[in-house]
Amino acid sequence: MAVPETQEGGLVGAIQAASAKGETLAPSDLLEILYHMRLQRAVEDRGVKLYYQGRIPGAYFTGWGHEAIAVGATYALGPQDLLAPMHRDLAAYIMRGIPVRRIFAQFLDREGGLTRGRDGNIHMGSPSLGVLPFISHMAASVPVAAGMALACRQRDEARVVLTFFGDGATSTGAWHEGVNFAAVLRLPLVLVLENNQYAYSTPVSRQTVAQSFVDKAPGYGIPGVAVDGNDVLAVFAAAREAVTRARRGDGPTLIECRTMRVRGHSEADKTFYVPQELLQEWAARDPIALFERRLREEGDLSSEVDRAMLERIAREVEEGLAWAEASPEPAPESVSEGVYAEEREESGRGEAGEDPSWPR
Amino acid sequence: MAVPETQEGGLVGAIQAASAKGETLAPSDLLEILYHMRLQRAVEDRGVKLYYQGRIPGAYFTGWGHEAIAVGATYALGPQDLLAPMHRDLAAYIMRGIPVRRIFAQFLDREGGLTRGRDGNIHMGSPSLGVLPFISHMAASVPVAAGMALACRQRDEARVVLTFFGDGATSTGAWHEGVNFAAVLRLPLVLVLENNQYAYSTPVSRQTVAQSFVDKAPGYGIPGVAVDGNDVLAVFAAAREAVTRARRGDGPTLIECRTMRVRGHSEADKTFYVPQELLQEWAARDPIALFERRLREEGDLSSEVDRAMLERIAREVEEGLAWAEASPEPAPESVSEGVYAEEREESGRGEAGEDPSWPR
Amino acid sequence: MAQMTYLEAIRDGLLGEMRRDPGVFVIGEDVGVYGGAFGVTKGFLEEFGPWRVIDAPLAETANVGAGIGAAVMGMRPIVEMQFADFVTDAFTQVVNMAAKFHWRTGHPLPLVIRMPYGGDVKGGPFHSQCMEAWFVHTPGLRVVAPAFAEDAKGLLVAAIRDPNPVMYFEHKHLYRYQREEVPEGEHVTPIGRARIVREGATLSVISYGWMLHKCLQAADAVAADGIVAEVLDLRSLAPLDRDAILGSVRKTGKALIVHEATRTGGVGAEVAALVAEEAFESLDGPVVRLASEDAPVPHSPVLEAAFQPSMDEIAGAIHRLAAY
Amino acid sequence: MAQMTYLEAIRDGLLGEMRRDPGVFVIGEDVGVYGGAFGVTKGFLEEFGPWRVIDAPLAETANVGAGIGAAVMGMRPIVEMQFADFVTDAFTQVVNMAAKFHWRTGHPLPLVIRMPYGGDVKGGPFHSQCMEAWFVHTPGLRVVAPAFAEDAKGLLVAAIRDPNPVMYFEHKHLYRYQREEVPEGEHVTPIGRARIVREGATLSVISYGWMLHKCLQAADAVAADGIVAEVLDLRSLAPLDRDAILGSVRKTGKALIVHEATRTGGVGAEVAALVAEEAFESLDGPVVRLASEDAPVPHSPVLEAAFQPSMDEIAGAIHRLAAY
Ligand SMILES: Cc1ncc(C[n+]2csc(CCOP(=O)(O)OP(=O)(O)O)c2C)c(N)n1
Ligand SMILES: Cc1ncc(C[n+]2csc(CCOP(=O)(O)OP(=O)(O)O)c2C)c(N)n1
Ligand SMILES: [Mg+2]
Ligand SMILES: [Mg+2]
Repeated sequence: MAVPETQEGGLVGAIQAASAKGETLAPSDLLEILYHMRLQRAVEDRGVKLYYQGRIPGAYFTGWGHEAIAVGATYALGPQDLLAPMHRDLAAYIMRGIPVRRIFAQFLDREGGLTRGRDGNIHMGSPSLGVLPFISHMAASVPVAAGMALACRQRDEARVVLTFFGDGATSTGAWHEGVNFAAVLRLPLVLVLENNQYAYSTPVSRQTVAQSFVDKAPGYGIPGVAVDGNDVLAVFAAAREAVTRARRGDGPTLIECRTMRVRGHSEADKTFYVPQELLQEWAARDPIALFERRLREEGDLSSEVDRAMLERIAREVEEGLAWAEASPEPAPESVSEGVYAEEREESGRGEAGEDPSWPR
Repeated sequence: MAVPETQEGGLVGAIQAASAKGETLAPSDLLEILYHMRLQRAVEDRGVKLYYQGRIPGAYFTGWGHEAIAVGATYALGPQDLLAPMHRDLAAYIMRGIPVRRIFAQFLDREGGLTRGRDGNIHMGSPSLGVLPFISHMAASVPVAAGMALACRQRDEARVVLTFFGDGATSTGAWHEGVNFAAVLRLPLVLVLENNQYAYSTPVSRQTVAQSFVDKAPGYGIPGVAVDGNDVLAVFAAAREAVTRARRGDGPTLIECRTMRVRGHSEADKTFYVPQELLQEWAARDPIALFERRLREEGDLSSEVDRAMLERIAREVEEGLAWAEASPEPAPESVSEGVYAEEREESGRGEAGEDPSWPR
Repeated sequence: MAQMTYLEAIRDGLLGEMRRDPGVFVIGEDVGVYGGAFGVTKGFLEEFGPWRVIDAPLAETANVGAGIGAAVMGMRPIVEMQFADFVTDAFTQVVNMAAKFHWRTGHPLPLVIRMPYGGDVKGGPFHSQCMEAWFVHTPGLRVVAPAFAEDAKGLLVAAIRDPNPVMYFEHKHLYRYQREEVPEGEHVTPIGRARIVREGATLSVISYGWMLHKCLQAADAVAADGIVAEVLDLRSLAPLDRDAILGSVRKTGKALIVHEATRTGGVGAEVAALVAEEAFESLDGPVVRLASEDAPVPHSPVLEAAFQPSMDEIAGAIHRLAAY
Repeated sequence: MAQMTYLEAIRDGLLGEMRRDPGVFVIGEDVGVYGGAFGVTKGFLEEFGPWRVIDAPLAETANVGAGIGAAVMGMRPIVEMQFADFVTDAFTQVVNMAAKFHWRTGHPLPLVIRMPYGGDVKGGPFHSQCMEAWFVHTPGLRVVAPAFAEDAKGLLVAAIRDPNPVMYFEHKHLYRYQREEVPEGEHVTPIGRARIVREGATLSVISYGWMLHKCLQAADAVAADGIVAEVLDLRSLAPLDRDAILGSVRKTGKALIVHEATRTGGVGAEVAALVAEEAFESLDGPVVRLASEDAPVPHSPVLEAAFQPSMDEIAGAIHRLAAY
């Protein structure tokens, strides 16, 4: 399979090529994209406050600065498509139908959380909404996402699976096996790399000495493209092309989104190991601010719409959190319930619109 | 790191480039190479007979047709270098100092085998001779070989590790992790792929849809080169270059040796799934016959030398087998001995010239 | 009823389910064109095509992971390990992704992993292992290990229909060694139920898999001395059939547990612990375990004979325990 | 002697061995610049340089495999898992490559895998697991699990000097919770020896790790009722100290085994089975196990409190067994 033209031009060429295609989006799409980016930020921002108030048990992770990737890529999916996200993609969960209130309940380990308090803030999902809950083991979702794509192929459903993973995750055997499996069987899978330059304290130079992650694609016989991960329209354009290719039956695409982890690995991490200049450079390229500026410049974001959107988000965050706070702690004795599914339980087909799984 | 020139020319160019460099070998080298190729064939041939006589317990595997890879690559190593072979490389074991008699004893599950009857015919080695015994799990040796190279680097020893693996093995996570680890730390490791077009019954098209395995190299930031795996001098030349590069501190190289598995996966496999033409095409390219013809044509193999070499090999095979047959069955109660090393046991440093480990 | 080998019974169960439910499919290395390393799926590719009989890359994490993904989507995947030993390459997927899935999400995960396991096949340390205990200690997995062709079929059908991940341990030595009458057509052996294969009152011999047959032979051998051993085939290892185990031991007062897996930390430990806690008052003797040596599985037949519990050793243990 | 936390004691042992033997090195994710996720190797990079304190890619199979390779060459690698849970990504290397190495080759394999394990750290199902039983059931591995800072140091030093692969389970909750006097300088706790932490005659309470401390509290709590519980800290799980276990139970006649790992198939099963077989004649009551529920480890503190054996439950079990 040929490598698409975007690769030859290098990173800059790729970004331009991809961004150019973003222009077919309607103004309402652009606002929806902004809304989701802002919503992720607002929910996580509230989460950070809760964390510092000691109200979130365990570690707390955000996708600060990764919103363009989460939203841009997910926006390229159709209603029946499927998602296997990771820990920097909160907006993706919401865009696929998971209510904010349940996310806050998840943060607070409440019964109303997607895992009923069983798993931590980032380990959630809803198989019945087509959102695979990920596990801690990095890249373990990749072969599973391939399997979801396999099921689509087996049943001749024109559905696509999109999965996110980090730069560190590419070093794992699970990543390699999953990507290769999907490539060999030409499955409808879109592979979105969030290259945020670090895996915890480990810089990318310890994960690969390839010139770019895109160089991995030809080794799997799939196209690869690099985009500016802070440019939501560039991410969207690349993802849309990859989704189209996948749906057409032409197999997976690797999209490397280049960004920077501008906060700690988790909120407990003070990132002393990251050069200050690097942090500043990327903080100045905040994907939400960049997109807002662009929308304002092009007249797509009036101050009324802007205000209304911010108010809506603030309200949704507060309502969601209030619901979550009212959700009870899980009942202690519930811990050993549901270790096994019962005889009569039937799998869904991952159709969007079904209810999240817990509670049934 | 740049991809070497040999890749650009494609397979044919690569073969020519590599073969050209083989010419610096002395006539005695050429004879030694032929000797080892013939010895592997003779030992395995005897093994096949034993197998059909029911004297080899379990499955029996040969490297028939892979001799140019085993011998060509191993011949590029220096005396203190290290090896992590697989199941088609019998000559490599012998070239690194493992006596034929112990290999036959291994075939027969005798006390004199390298594992004292504990492991099967292909799972042998000698850590103290610098030959890693492989395990069944394909590619599990690759990260271990990287670790052996790491130790060389840590101790500033100018030693190189060479490891073999199959086309099927490249699909495993272990392979990916091991190759990438060595690349990232720039370890002195030479990666020799025996692409024999099948993994058991599975054709290469189910292991990768890359245009060639060499395309995987840039994804790891290492050079990759493809050679004709039935041309022993081509393999040698590529390996020598890779060994030199590794010893110089420039890290791993991937060498794809293209060949064909002309016998069954094991001797129990009738290979009904391989097209007859493919088998015939490659049987006509037998690496030993090819090399013999070349040597004869260039006057490097007189009929006396030829005869003497064949007699020597026949004698070594029969003596080795006789020794093995005289070796006792392992004592039943020995099975639970040595599950743990004893306090006083010290590791060697993998220096060639030490005795094989069992018996101590 | 029809005479079938253990292997034919597996194949029969698989074939029936593939025909019954279009969601059922098999995936693994060499399962298609070749029909599986042991021939279990021979002819399947021709009948069901390449999307239900998938020749997979040499990549256990991918293959199990893909099975999980398909199961999430409502398919009923059966992933074949070429040898059970290779499941260690997919360990994260099995014990972390699959096992905890329902508990975390409330969503069923109907997955079967076929595990050709066990020794006496001249396979050596990497083609003979019995690792069922790892999975018994992993909440969320079901583990079954049939000893008879009938149960090989019945438990496979039950496993396929079960909404949970099931580790299906099929013993390679029994593939052709074991042959009996097996019900044709629909046949289900419920998961979680042991079976008294031989009734007796002197002591309870508890086993599964290949060793179960050695236990039966040993029970016959000691019958001449007036020892009437009850032999219990566990069949399911997770969940264990507590009632059957405790019922038998409460009746006989003595328990001998025999398995092929290595002794320390094997399933026998769990059974012994269960008996020592819950049937303590009925016990008339120590709870005895007989298992393989704590060592890797040796390749040499001479060594393997010493490694594994033998019929004579089992008979000896029965004698000693009966005389206690 | 110096006051040290459990974490400081690990660090102290590691530092001493790194200084003593140039072959000792550490490798793992974030162990260098960051000093390890829990700070165990803080400052090591500065002192020993990047070839003895190796910041590794996110690749457990590579990292453990590399450790094995270096050990084959006579180095003394210590591979840090960031959390023990991630060892499943390196399972083949641990149980197949490392564990069987000496038995197959006669060549020692001096490897330590540091396993930060256990719960009560709000870690949830993938950052809290206790999987020691898998490795106890794998011949060729040694398994240790210190409960005290002193043994955390002493067992780590012993593990580094041992010519075999050692799974070193360090409990994350104890890192800062546990603090005592620890010998400075050279200090070795021999592998394979349990320790009676509290002498008693009423019954034997056998435990290890974090639960050992709960057992001690429970033993104190029931002392008022005239129950003198003996508390045995196993310290090593493979090999188990059979003599210490059997000696204690033969003396007291009763055994309660407590661990944090899930109940079914846990190390407690092996201890119970050992007791039920070898100390049967001394038993004055059932062999009782108390362990975590057979479920994944929950994230919510409310759930985790219900999941894990509590001090009260242990005290209750002691009362019941004492009264038996
Ligand atoms: C297999 C595995 N090993 C180690 C960890 C511990 N860990 C959690 S996140 C992380 C870094 C992940 O980096 P990356 O994949 O780049 O994602 P990022 O957090 O940077 O978005 C590590 C090492 C893990 N989760 N899984
Ligand atoms: C992890 C793993 N899975 C499955 C197997 C079973 N198996 C043994 S050899 C083999 C094929 C190996 O193919 P390849 O790597 O191409 O080497 P070749 O035998 O062709 O030389 C398979 C699938 C194995 N050994 N290891
Ligand atoms: Mg990252
Ligand atoms: Mg091959």
